Amino acid sequence: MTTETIIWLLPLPPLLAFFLIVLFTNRHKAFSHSLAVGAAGLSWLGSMLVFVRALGVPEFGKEVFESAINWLPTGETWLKIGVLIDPLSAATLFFVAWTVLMIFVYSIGYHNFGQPAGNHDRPGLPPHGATIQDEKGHKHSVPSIEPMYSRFFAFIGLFAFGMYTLVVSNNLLTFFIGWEIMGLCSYLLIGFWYGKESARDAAVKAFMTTRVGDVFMLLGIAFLYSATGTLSFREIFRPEMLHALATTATPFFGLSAAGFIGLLLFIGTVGKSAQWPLHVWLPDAMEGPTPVSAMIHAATMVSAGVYAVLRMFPLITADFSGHALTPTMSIIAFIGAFTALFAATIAVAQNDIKRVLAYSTISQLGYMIAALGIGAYVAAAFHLIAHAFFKALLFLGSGSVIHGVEHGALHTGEHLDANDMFNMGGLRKKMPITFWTFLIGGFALSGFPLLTAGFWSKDEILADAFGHGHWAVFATLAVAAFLTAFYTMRQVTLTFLGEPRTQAAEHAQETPWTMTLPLVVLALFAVGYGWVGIPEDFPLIGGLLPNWFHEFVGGTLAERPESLPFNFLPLLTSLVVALGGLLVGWLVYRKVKSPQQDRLQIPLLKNKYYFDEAYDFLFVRPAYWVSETFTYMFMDRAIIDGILHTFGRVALWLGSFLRNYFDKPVINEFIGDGTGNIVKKAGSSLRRIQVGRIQSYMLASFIVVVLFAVLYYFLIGGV
Amino acid sequence: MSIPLSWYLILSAALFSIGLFGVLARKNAIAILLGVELMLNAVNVNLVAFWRYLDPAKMAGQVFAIIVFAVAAAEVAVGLALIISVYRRRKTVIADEIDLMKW
Amino acid sequence: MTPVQIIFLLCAALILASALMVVTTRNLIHAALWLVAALFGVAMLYAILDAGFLAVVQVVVYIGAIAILFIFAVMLTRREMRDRGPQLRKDWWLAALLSLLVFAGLAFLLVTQPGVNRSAAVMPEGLDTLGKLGAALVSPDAYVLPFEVASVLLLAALIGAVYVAASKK
Amino acid sequence: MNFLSSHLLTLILFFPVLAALVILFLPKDEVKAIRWTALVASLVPFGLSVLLWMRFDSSASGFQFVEQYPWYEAIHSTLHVGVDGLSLTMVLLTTLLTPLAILASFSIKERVKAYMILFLLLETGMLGVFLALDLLIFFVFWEIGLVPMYFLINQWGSEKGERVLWGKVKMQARNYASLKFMIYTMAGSLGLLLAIQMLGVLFQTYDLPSLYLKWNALEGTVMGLPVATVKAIAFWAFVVAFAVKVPVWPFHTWLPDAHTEAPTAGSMILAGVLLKLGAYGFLRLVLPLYPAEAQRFAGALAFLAVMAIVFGAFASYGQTDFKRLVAYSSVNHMGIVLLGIAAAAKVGLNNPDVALNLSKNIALNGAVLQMFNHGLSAAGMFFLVGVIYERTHTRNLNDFGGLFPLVPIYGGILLFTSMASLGLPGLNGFVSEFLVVRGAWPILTVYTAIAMLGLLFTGAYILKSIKQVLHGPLNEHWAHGEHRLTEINVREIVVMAPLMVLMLMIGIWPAWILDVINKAVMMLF
Repeated sequence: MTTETIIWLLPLPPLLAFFLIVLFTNRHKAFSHSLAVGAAGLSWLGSMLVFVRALGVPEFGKEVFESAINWLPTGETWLKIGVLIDPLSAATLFFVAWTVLMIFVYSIGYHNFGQPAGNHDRPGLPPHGATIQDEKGHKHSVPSIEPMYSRFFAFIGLFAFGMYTLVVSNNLLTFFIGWEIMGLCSYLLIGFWYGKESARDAAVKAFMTTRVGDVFMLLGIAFLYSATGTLSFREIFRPEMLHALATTATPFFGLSAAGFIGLLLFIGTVGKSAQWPLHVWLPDAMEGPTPVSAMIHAATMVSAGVYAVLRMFPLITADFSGHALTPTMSIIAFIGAFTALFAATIAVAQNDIKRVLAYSTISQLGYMIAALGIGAYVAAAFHLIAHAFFKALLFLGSGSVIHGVEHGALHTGEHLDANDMFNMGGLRKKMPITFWTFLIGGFALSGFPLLTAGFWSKDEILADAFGHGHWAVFATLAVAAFLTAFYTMRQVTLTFLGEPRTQAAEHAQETPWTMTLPLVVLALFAVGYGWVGIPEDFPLIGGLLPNWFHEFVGGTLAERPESLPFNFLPLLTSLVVALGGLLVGWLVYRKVKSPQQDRLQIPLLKNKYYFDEAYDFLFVRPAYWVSETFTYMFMDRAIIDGILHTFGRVALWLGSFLRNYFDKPVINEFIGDGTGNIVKKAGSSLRRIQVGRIQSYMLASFIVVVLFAVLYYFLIGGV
Repeated sequence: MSIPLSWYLILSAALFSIGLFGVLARKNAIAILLGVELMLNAVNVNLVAFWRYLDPAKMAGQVFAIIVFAVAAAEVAVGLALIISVYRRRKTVIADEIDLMKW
Repeated sequence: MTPVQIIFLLCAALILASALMVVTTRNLIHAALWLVAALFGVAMLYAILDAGFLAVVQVVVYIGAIAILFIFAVMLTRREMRDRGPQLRKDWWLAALLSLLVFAGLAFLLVTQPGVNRSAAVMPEGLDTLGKLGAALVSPDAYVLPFEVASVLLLAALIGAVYVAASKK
Repeated sequence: MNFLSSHLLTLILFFPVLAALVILFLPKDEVKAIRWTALVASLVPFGLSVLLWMRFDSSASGFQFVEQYPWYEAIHSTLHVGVDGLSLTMVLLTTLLTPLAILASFSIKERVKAYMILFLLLETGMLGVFLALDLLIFFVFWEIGLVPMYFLINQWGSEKGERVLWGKVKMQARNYASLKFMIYTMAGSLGLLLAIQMLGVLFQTYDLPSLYLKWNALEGTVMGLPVATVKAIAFWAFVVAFAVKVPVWPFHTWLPDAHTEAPTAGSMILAGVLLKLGAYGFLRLVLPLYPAEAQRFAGALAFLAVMAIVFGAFASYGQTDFKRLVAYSSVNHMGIVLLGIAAAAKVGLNNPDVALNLSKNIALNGAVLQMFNHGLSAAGMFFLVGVIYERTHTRNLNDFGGLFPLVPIYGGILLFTSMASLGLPGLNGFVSEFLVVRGAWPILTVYTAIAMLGLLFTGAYILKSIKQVLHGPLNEHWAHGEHRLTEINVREIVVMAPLMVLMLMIGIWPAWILDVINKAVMMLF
């Protein structure tokens, strides 16, 4: 098979799995997950194949795998769609394939495959556990299998399809298709346990918030398409096209066409990658099952947002000279940096193990966006992939923790929030694999020096910001990095270290291999991945391994970005913030036993700066009001229908006026009834002559005949 | 044949008038029919007389007379049947009492 | 006054007298019988007029069939008749007046017509009136259509009479 | 075969009437026979339209399969029918939806005979509008379509509900709805009739192809008025008639009422086809006959379109009645059609600017495809609302909740159709919406941008309906006993299946239909 064919086929297995599960195997759980995992495996295999073949191409980036077909007829021309693998998408494909496959495998264990069906479980709610009797007649509570097991695999299959489509697209249209399909899937999966009010609301919130970004993105696509006549990335990124776009002025805020389109597309990313101010949906998205969180936060959706900016990077930076940031880039850098810090501060005060991670995701994405905003293309891509690995690891790890605690809770019969870190503690002994992998993930997130991927990627971003003199961005990101290390250590300490604080934590159990295996695999990447991107001139170890990533992904751009000269200050900064944060975190939370002792539970942070409330007040309620009261009741019912009814009333009034004052008196009574009355009177008086006697009639008629005959004879004369 | 045509005609006019009187003045429906028969005969007399006096070679007069016979027969048959039928229902043959069509 | 004239006048007297009896006598049976007499007189007139066939038909059909029919009808409805008073309606005088008027008018018209006193046309030699009558009735050039219509009429009347007179349950 | 090919259009057009005649002579108690006769009879025009589609030569210009018969010679009107890519698409939609709607009405139990006859007559009425190449014929069929619909709403509409008109004056809801529908459309088309008469009197013909030429070449004065004034007046007469039908904001309020009260199949056809008559009128008559006026007033049209999109979405979001919600979504979706048409009007005929012409072309492609797509998805949505209404006898969204576990198949289908209606990429709605947005953006930038607000709320109301019906805490009322909700049955799945297949097909591979539309649009405008 040619590489192009394989690329075309890459997204299809998960889609097929989706249809097969929905149409045929939805009642059979084992078949369903086999189909889904098999499909993910097939796509993984294809992705690896493509990746390896891409590695084999010298000067990949000039030479790419691309193929396109006609899709939409538009006048004389066709809008083409197609697939494209260039270095950026090859690298993305790599991490997507791995994380997706791992998440699929993990889901089998997470949804308790092999366990009995629950006693009171019903679709739409998480499984509550089942009671079984062993041989001795003892009753045990054990986890029960997810009632909508097959459906879950169908949905994540579709999700994976969306992501693969997006990655292999050579054009914005199919890119957008994958983008939106993921939006749907996130909606379906966040609301997977739709029996829960919170899950339902979160699902709608996620879809609507990201859709805000999407409609802007759609406009951007429309603009781009009408400005260039094509949606294919490589055609748009031709220098003369970019130049034309950069020099075309638009009437909007004095931006060039390139800048404005870039901004519109970036707003799509703001929605999808949960950047401030559209970040509100992501923490709530934790309502979905944990594999979904991992899927959204690492493998697919939010990565897609950053990937979009990466993809459109040449366009966004079309009028970037290399020194002063363009307005669009400034906005991007500001939003990214602000989000990075802003989300990190919230994460500090969260007690839900997944919510901490959710805010950390927002924060890390802000990192990448900020990096892109200052033009650090490779660094952002590097961090994107590193983040995907360790964040998938962390989410799956947290899922494993929750699962373990829930197991314990079932055992002891406690009713507690299995997500709350204050209900945990001391799990390192109960769940060693989970602990060590989680620790690796946490260290990678914090940027633990040298060993972890997070260090190298984060360091590169900081170095870039420093090197190009973006001090504000640098400082903000450094503070954010400190907070990141701090809350990560807080999380690790509260969860795994110390002594168990509840019975459930006491009885927590390590999770099955289907869950731990993905953790281990991802942990390997969280460590080893960083080594492919060590700067050449890093002290001591620089140059031991070639800076392959920079070479490879940098090749995507027309002009390969230059490596920055090494500087100690940013390195020192990242060392200090990472280690300092970790240390402070451990020191502070070592002894904390309950939320009351936690001095960072500030209401402002705990309530996420009241953004939800503010949005509710500013947008949601007005929307209700505009919809129900203004548009429907006032405008349609009262005004428009009122006008119509007025017509009706006038007609009715006119009608009854005519009836009462013209028809009734004049036509009916005078002309109509009048004539009738005359006829009636005449009739009733004349009817007397109708005596009913035949002979009288004959007599009368003969008299008349005779009279006429006589008259005839005398008047007309003769016969 | 020295009888003038006018004799026949006057006779038939007289017969006709008598029949007419019967039709108009008799109470009994059967009697009315009798009057009608008289009138028909008056006509027939006329027809035959005209045939004989005008052009005996043309048979129109006689043919008409025969058709009048036929009509008279039909009329009597139906008329009497009606009278009997009415009589069965209303026990009367008085024409004035058969007055359902009265106002 | 020729003998034929005398015979004619006798016949006329018979006819008119009988006819008057028909319309005036109280007893309906008598009236029917007087009708027979009148019809007989008419038959004689036919004979005088050289219409022998018609004279015979008059006797057979009218007297033999129709008059008998009347008698039957009278008998069938007669029970009611006996006790009833006058057989004439109250306004019989009006009818009489009218009849007289009609007669007067007709007579007046007749006598003022020119040629009304003509005598009979000459019978052509060897004229077969009977044969010609028969031929005229069935000849397509002559009166076959009226003849057939008359037969249909008779048939219809027959059926109608049976239907109407048949007692229903 | 010869007869078939030379009379294909008249066969398609009048076969339903024939079938209605046949049904007229069936005894009225043979309900089953009547239903099946109607279904089979409505499948015949569908088969013929598929044949038509296959025989149609999309690259030839002008009208094809033209038939012309004398009709009203005294005023030079002929029964002139023909198709191009535009009408072909609509004919296919009509003949596809009618059998489905008839199949959907198998659950009708009262006066089945009259119902089916009306339905078949309705089909002829709609097809006639799409096929007519004679203005008078066009108008005749235009009005014919009203009558059966009036009775369908009035007689078979939902029995419950009252509408307060003013003060204490009330009306039964279905009477109100049918009356509003009828009077509104009739009133709207009065001007159309007058304008058509004027054209007929002026040119001594009602024949559309020749009117295109003559009317546009007209100069000087007409009836003592300058041609421009006359044309402007006639333009608005046409526009109002079609705008009521589309319906364009603010002429739209009959639509939620009519849709809500109509029987399920009636709503399907009403939304699926009847609304397209208006948009088709714009494309077939307004744009070709009044290019200059359309260009002049394109801004106003775009404004109305955007109002429809935005307020349609808002109003839809504000509903608690499931069916009314879907009904308002039609306002929203048809607004997108009108936006595409307005964009095309703004560019005008024979614009020298190549890029603008391309945008116009794309916008029109999108508009026509959106008509087709909306036919599919709106019909599907109304049907699904009907399915659940038949089982629960309520349309109030607050009465449902958590039905997904009870009716997983129904839920899946509803989800799928909703997503198509929402314009999820990969399904049909997206393709047309994208085309319209793409086409309209360079021409009517600001309007397009504002329209996005409507697109956003499209998501909101769709999600609202899903949340209220499928998700949410299970309303125990529907879970047990006699009220237990039953799963969608095979007949209903059969109704939905072709729609869903088409939605997916157009979403993934739109070229098969868009190619025909594209060529037609290029040749027409």
